[in-house]
Amino acid sequence: MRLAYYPGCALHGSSNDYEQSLRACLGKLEVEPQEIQEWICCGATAAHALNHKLSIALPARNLALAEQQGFEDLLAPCPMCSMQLLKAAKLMDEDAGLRREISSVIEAEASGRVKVLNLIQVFQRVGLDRIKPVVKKPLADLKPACYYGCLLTRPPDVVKFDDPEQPSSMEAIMAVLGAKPVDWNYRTECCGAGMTMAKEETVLELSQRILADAQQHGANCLVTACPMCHVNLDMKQGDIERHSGERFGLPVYYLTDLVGLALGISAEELGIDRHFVKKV
Amino acid sequence: MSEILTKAGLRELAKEWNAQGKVVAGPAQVKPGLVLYAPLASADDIVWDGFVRAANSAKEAVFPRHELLCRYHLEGNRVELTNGGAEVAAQILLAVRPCDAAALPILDHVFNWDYRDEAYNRRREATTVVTLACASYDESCFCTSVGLGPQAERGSDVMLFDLGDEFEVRCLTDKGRAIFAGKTQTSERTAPLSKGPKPRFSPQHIKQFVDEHFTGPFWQDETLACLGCGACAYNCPTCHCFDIVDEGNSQHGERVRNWDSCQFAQFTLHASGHNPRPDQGSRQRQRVLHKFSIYPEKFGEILCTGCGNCTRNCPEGQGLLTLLTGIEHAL
Amino acid sequence: MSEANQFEPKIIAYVCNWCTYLGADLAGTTRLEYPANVRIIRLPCTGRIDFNLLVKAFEIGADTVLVSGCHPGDCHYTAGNYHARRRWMLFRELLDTLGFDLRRIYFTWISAAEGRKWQEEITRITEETRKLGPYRELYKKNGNQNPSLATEDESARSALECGGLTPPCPRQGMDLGKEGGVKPPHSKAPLAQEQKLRETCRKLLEDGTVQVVIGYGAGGPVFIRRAEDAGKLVWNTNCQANLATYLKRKEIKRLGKAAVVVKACDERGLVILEKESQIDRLTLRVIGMACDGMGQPKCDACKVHQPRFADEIIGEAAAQQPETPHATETDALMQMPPAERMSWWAQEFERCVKCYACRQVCPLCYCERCIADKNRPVVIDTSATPKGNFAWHITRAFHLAGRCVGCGECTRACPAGIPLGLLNLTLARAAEKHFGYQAGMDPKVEPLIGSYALTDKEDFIR
Amino acid sequence: MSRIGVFVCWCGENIARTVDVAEVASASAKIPGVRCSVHYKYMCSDPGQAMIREKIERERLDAVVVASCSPHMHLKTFRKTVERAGLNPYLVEMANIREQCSWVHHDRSQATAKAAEIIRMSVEKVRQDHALQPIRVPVTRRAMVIGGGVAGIQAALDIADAGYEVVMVEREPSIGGKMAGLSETFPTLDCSQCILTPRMVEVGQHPRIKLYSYSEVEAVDGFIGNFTAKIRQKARYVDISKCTGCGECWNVCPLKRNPSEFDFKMGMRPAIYVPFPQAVPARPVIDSKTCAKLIRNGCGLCEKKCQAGAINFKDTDKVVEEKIGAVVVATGYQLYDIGKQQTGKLAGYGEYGYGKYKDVIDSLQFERLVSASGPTNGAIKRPSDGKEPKSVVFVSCVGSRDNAKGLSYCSKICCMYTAKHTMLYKHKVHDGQAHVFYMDLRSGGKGYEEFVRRAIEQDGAKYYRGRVSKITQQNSKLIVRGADTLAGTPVTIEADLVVLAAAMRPSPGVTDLARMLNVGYDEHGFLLESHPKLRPVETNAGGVFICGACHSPKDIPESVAQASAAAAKTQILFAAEELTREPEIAQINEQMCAACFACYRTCPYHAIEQAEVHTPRGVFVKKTARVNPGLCMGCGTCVAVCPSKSAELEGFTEQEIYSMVESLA
Repeated sequence: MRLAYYPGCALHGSSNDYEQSLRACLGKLEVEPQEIQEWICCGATAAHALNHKLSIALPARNLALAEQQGFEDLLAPCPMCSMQLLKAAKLMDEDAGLRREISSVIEAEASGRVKVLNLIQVFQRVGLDRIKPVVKKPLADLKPACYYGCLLTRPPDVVKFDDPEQPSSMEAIMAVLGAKPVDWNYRTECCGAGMTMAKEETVLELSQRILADAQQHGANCLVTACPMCHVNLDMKQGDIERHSGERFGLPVYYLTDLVGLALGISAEELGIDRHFVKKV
Repeated sequence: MSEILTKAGLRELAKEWNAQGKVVAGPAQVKPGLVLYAPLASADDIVWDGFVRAANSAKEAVFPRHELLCRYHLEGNRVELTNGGAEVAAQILLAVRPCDAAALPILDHVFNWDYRDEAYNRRREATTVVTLACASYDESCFCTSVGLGPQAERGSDVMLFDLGDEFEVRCLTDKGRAIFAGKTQTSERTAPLSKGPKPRFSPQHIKQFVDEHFTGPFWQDETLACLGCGACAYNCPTCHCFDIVDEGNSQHGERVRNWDSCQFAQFTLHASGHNPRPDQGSRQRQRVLHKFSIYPEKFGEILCTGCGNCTRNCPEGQGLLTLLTGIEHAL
Repeated sequence: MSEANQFEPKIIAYVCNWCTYLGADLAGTTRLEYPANVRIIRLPCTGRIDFNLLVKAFEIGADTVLVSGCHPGDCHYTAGNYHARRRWMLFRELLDTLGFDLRRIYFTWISAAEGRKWQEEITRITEETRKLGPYRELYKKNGNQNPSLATEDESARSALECGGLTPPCPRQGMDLGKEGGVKPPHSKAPLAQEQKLRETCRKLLEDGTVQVVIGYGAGGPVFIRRAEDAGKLVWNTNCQANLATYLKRKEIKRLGKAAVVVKACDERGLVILEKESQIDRLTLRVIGMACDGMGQPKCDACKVHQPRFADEIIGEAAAQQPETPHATETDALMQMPPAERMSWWAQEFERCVKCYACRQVCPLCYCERCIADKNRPVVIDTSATPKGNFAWHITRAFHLAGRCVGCGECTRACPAGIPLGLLNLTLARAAEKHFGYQAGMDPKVEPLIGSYALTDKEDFIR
Repeated sequence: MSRIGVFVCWCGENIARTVDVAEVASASAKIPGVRCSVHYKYMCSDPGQAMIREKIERERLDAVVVASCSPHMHLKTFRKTVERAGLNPYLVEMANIREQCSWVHHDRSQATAKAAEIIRMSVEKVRQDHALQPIRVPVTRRAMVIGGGVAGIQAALDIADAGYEVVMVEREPSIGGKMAGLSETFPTLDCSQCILTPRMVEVGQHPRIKLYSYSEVEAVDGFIGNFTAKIRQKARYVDISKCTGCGECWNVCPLKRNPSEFDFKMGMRPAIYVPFPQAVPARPVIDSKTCAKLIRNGCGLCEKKCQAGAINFKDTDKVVEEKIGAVVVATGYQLYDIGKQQTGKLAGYGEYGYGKYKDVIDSLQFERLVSASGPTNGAIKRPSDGKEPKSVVFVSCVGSRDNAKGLSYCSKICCMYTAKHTMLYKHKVHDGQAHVFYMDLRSGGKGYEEFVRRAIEQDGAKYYRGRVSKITQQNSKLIVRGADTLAGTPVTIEADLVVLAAAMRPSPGVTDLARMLNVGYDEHGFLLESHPKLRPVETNAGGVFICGACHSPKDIPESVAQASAAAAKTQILFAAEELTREPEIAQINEQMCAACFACYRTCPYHAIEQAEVHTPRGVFVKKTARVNPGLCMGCGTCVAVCPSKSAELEGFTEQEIYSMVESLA
């Protein structure tokens, strides 16, 4: 399966381990994500707060590029990015005038042909029934708490993915890998990413809740599909423990990590060894 | 020996007539592809050739589609009537076709036989007919089948024959002579005879058939395509049915005369709701019957000059000729 | 003193019995004075106020007409004013195209409590009409050479006074490129289609599916009743007539179960006819012919070329179809100032002799008794005068509002070459503009007239 | 009409001051067809009316124009006047020369001229007027009440007590509706069943009420006064005529653990059951989906046990017909489905974990929980572990007033019953704490505000103005996270039980019923009244009335009041054997009608039918539109849309209107 790949800032920066894992994992499933030429910022950070038009124009440009480069599907592994792209597409679908205006601004047209996918949807594309047979190392001892974060399923009318409040698509994948996902509460809670720079205590408190709830419900690790969440839950886990005085030691995996492991890819290839919280 | 007048000369003459307060009417182009008889602001507007005949008929000049007969005014129990007939300016019908001209004497019968129709005759007397002999015909023309032809003189006061740059002028009546007196030169040139279309049916056959086949499936079967509009009758030089209505309110108004057509479903509808001619078959039969049997019996003339306007104007390309040739075959 | 000041306008007000009439009563009981120019005609509901009444008001010399009823939501009959509002939206567009002076037509909502508003509106309307002066432009053509036109009331029979013949419109008049009665040249017949057509019909007649096939023959419409005659059917650019119109004729109904040959445009008409329960689609056999146009002006407003609902579809229409020029003509017409527009139409209509070919060829004109043929009351003068002709063409066009499928038969049939289709097109465009409605395109959509939406716009109503 | 009388009134000075009545009268005398034209001080006075009658007789007048005030003022008066003189009352026209002339103009000459024209218009109209006879429609004096909830019960009893027969149709095995399941009712806290069950029994025993329980209305044809209803009696598998309601059957039934509909799944019932002890009829029904006999021809114990031999496993649906003259719709409500993702606009509230967490329940389930006759006999035990909840969170506006996920409207009763719930809870769990999240407190109504204050002040319910964002589970606790917008702080409460006040929606299938009855309904499916102020229980379908929550969310007192109103309307209709209506209605010239049915689509009252014309021998001639004189209200919208004017409106015929207009030429 050939699809456009929009890394966004995260996967080329702080979370390049995510990209490594993603390429390794998807490669195994004959999915070849091809990076969009000359992609630009998705507009998630400052733009959508400061300039509405800009926050549409930026993602629109990326969509247009993908279209020009002849793609039909676009994978944006960062939920923030995919939400931005979907939002732009939606607004332009609803308002032809806006589409015209934006097109003139970005000097390219995003006709709305390109379909934006998040990571989970890519696996659904591949087909869980096709993944099952190729699982080499079932993750039998793994009790992951599937963490969707705030953006994967929200805003529902934009992303139109899974149940916004009680999602279950990641659990389905885990089950296929032989793992035993736990039923817990904080699937879609906020990890505080927005406050990372501004007010770190908030991040620590919010993330702490997530880790705590996962632990209480018997999880022995977390799995996520969002670079931001990963940063907060993995990199900051030490700070969180210091801040709350609780001990978690919960490894935090990218969805692709676990799929990859199950498919028999080594932790190193997947870049798991670069995570902060190591497997106990 | 003949009398001739250059085209330029005739145009000048027409201008004179206009100047004398006469109305000059003739074929004028209304829009591309549509030529109608119409009063002309100047003789320059007239179209001499490039068409077979006008889409309407010259009868309008003497029998307008709408005519005021009188005005009424009621007050209490008193009724006042004032005659509507305004003075009619002398009019010259210029370059009408023989099939139009021939229709006028035919119409004269019906407007004069038992009662002299003021409105009609007022206009008729004020009218001089200057006919232009036909130089061409099309598949709808059938004048020769009803005893007329491209050069038939019937009903004309003057006949014009196109000689290219000039006209041969044959004045047939004093009316005609009056308007051309001293305007023409004598010449050697005379117009050649032209035959026109070859006859398509014989009027006798038609009369015989309609008299014998009042009933029978023919009429139904042959008229299925007729939609019952008045396009044929209203553009026919000889059709002359009319309807008299009052327009106004209970206090004052006008009594007017409007064209009517036997092809309309309401034409013979009784107040009771009964309609002696319930379908298009019987209405078409009536039309043929009237033109080829009743009228001839009454006035000794066929009520048709073979102009073919009925066919040309029919939205579905039907018309008398279709029916008449059909009859010819049926026999 | 300018002439406008002595001039006393004649204003006719059609009002509903429950709101505006009572509002006017209230103005009386509270002694609110207003000019005495208005004549009130009481009807139960604005829903009852027919467009013909507006036309009639102008005919009898009204300078201004007011239509007024209950505010939306207040209708005594719950929805009458909504139905009325929708009709007015469309009717105004028609009047505009015809060059009526829309400043002389007022629509208001005045409730039983708004005596004050009634007073204000009538005062305003009277004043504005005074400024406008008497409605002289109504049905008038300017630049008319005919001397007898000078006298106002005589205009009705203008040219007739000089011998019944109608003056031609001046050469510089708008050229609609109409080929008069002349048919377009016989194009090379799409033989394959013709063969298939004959075959199909032969079968239908042989196995007795139908008793008659309504189709095109060399000399116009034919009604094939024997399989061996199927060969008489033709398919070429002379197949202009909309044969659906024959389905309404008793003479044809008598022939038994029918199959009808239609082009995509004609087919749209069938959709309407079915919605209006005029045909039984179960018994009727429809043979749809793909068509790339039959030439001008017939196909000017054409949107469809490939039949969609027919039982048999024969042929494949070219994917690319030329843009329809009609729109530009209407636009050109709408460029003129209203008075000029009316003058243009007056000139066109003056040639109308009321032969009703336009009505007879229209598949959607199927009334048992056309309103034009009714005489109690005479809604439309039978006379072919400007008055009578305008009344007729307004009525014909508006009775087709939201129904006309633009088959262009009216224009084609008119012996006087009047571009009647333009009027229908105006309404079709209005329907699309205001309601996104296209007649005969989607069998599921509710007919435009007879339904309404609370959201119908009413910016023209005060 | 050629012998018309014109009677110009001075109205004392009111008209005569500005209008020269003498001149107007003499001008009118000149109008063709006018036999006499007189003026007089007060036409409406006895001598004035006497004068009109006397003229009618002496001048043999066949039509009359009274030029005076507005027809809304005196038309009826003068119709009576001429009637007494033997003239048809519809041959009178009034020329309104007071309200619309003398009172609004000062210029005497202008006013006089206008008056003359107004009279001329009226003369032209009366000239065309037809003599009309009032319309009479026979009435079947028998009502059908659809829905056996408190509204339906009230309506049925009122109508029956007034002496008319009533057919009541109830979908469930017993009447009683939602109210039968309620614990206590606000603001008086009297036991719901204590006040309702006697009424239910009354219905069950009333000689004039025919009860179809466990039945549904399948079709309704006809029109006001003359309906025929098809009622489907669902197979009950128990012959109620034989059954004594002894209860042996449901005692022996082995399949006892089926969630009880009546208890909203809070309790269990056998496969053969009566929904609740006080059910009417107190006869069981077999649930075909669970009964072993009906599924796999096993068991059959109940049949063996039944002395009366009332069990009939061969039972099938029966469709019966009932002739009735009026319909009262009282189909009530259902709750917004909180849990699952719903189709369409309604999104559901996944974040509240309803359906996921056992201890998150809706308000009706809580009613059963606190009801003395409920599954816990009134002891408040939470579903998950049967423990007594010490802390309960009540969330109002779940689905109401929420354009994003729910419904735009306010469900009106939730504020009140939530307050009630907190009280009932406190009264039973003294050491418990009730928390309430609300948007606004809407407690309009007699004693309502005081009631809410009691909940807060005496029973110490904690109220937070704000929404709940998420409910999660921690061990055995429900963690409710919300906001207190007044304090401006987030609130987190560890609760043992959460009660969601779900929005009220019309009962399922009500829109189908509405279409059956030609009753309109709004975007939410609530039935539309004919006029929001003046005809609140009537609908645009003549003879169909509405009451209770099928019209809009309302509480018991309102529903009952509205039910009585609907009953009153029904009685008015039944008061006479014939329904008499004004003859100024539409009619179709069936000969001319082209059957395009534009009128049929347009008529706001569905008064036009698609009919067929047949010869006396019954041969089909043509289709035609036909006006049902029982339904037509005379708006004339059909006339305007009829291209051939085959539709006419008596009293405002084309001929009449055009004559008026043309008289102004």
